[in-house]
Amino acid sequence: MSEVLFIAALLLLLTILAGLWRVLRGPAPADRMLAVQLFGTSGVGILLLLAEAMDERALRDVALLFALLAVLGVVAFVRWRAGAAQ
Amino acid sequence: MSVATLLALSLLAGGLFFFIAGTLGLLRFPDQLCRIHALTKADNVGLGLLSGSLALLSGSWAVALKLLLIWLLVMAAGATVAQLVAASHQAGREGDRD
Amino acid sequence: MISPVLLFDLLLGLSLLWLAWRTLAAHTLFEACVSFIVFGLLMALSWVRLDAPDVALAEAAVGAGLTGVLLLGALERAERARVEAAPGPWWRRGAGLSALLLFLLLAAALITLPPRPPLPLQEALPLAAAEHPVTAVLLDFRAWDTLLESAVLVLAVVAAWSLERSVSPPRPAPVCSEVLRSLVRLLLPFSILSAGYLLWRGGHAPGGAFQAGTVLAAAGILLLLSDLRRPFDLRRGYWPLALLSGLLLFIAVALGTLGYGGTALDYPPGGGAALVLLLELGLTVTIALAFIALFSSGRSRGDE
Amino acid sequence: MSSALWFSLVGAALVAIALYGVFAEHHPLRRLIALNMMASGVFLVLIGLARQLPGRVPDPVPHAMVLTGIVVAVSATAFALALLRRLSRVQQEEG
Repeated sequence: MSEVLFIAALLLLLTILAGLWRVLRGPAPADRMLAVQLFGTSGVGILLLLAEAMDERALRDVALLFALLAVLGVVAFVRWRAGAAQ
Repeated sequence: MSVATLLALSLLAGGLFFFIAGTLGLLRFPDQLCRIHALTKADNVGLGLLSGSLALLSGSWAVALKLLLIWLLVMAAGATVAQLVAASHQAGREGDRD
Repeated sequence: MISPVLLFDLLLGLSLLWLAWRTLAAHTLFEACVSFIVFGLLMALSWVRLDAPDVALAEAAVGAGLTGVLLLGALERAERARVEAAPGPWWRRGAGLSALLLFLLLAAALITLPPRPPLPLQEALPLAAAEHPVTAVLLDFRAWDTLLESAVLVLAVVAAWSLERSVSPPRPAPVCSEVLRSLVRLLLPFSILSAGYLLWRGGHAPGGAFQAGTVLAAAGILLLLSDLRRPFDLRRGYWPLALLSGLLLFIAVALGTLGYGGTALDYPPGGGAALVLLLELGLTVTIALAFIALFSSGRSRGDE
Repeated sequence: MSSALWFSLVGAALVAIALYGVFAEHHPLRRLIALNMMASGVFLVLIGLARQLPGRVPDPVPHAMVLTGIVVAVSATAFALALLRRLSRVQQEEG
């Protein structure tokens, strides 16, 4: 079973990389920030898969922190945009 | 293979499908805020199916509850972030910095 | 066939390197910051693969949360900073060559490292004041290091404060969206709950003061960013005392144990667990407040 | 090759890439990011070495050191950013 979970995690990592390639080639700043949010979701998915595959329950706490704090960067970004627009 | 495992595997496959579909969308349609807005939703569905699958696999109520909590948090954050960034995009459209 | 586990690790490592390169080669400062935030996310996954859940927890809070906020917060100012001219091609070539040399040296050292014998630490662990090995190292075996670390934190805050203009009224914040506020209202109790949970778990499982402190700090910064709380001056009232609490508690415990048993920070038998919990509590408060202070310094009107 | 050794080597490469960045970049913020990256590389080497112990349990001492290191690195970064703000302000006043 853990092999299957690792393959799933590998696929999610690949989706992050594919998305990253797109993002780094440069749409507008807002798109980039949204994409970071999207990677956060995939990161949570990978952590949950690894928690089951590696039988390490602390990883679910890591995923919880990701979910709680993912919004921080975006909020800072929005404030930066607001400050720069003034 | 038990019914629960089979169900878990199909949920996992469904979750992965949504993640991959979202990424393909990101690759195919760049530059459009509304697309990515829709993509975050695809991701959230993907994470939901994934959590369901893992909850079945772990077979523990405590784990299932924690997975549900994480999923709800991610969805709340995702919705808010999409709204915030869209608003900031709207406001900053005239003088984009990049 | 290569196993999926190995493939995952290979891909993760390669993407770290690629992202590092992209961060340095980014065209705009904003791009560099965003790449670095994603880099932090992948670092957290690497800690997981190296069986370091404690570090992964701290990285999730710091790398994916705090560092991004700090960098993006400084971006507006940094973009306006005048910089010296770009170094010439020969300088770049020299830098590249020395970087390559450094890598080769490090890699050779890592590959030829002889296998290490098991640590004597394993035998001492049952005697420690905390069940979880990392917590035992941090707050028992090497408690001195942690004492000095809390001193470093306080020092960083004092140094950042000294760079600021003196009395300046807080900058009126731009109006923030109601959606964000309701999210923060939702996230805040969860953050505080998670911090408490991590602190409590630290004694016997991954978690502890570092992780709890950074989560609390992130929650506080979110509170400030969403304008739910007016910016407050941590230099006034009882705040400095709270900021110092970790350091002061540490010094008090060190002096107490010195008087009791003759060796500073050598806990009396039976009392170790309680003292460690007390120290962790103080350390959590110090870490959280120090990060909030570092984040909000330089954000008042006189500075902008 | 074990995963631990692989991640240690990645850490070493990160240190080297970041070293190049510190010398070849000219904007202070980029240098700061490069320094942070170097710290990550060093941490990766340390944790990789901790994993190479015989037996399944990694050595907790490097873990504790890295935890301390992460906190100190963030406070150093925040202080450097405060310095950067001050620098930009002084430049602005000089005109």
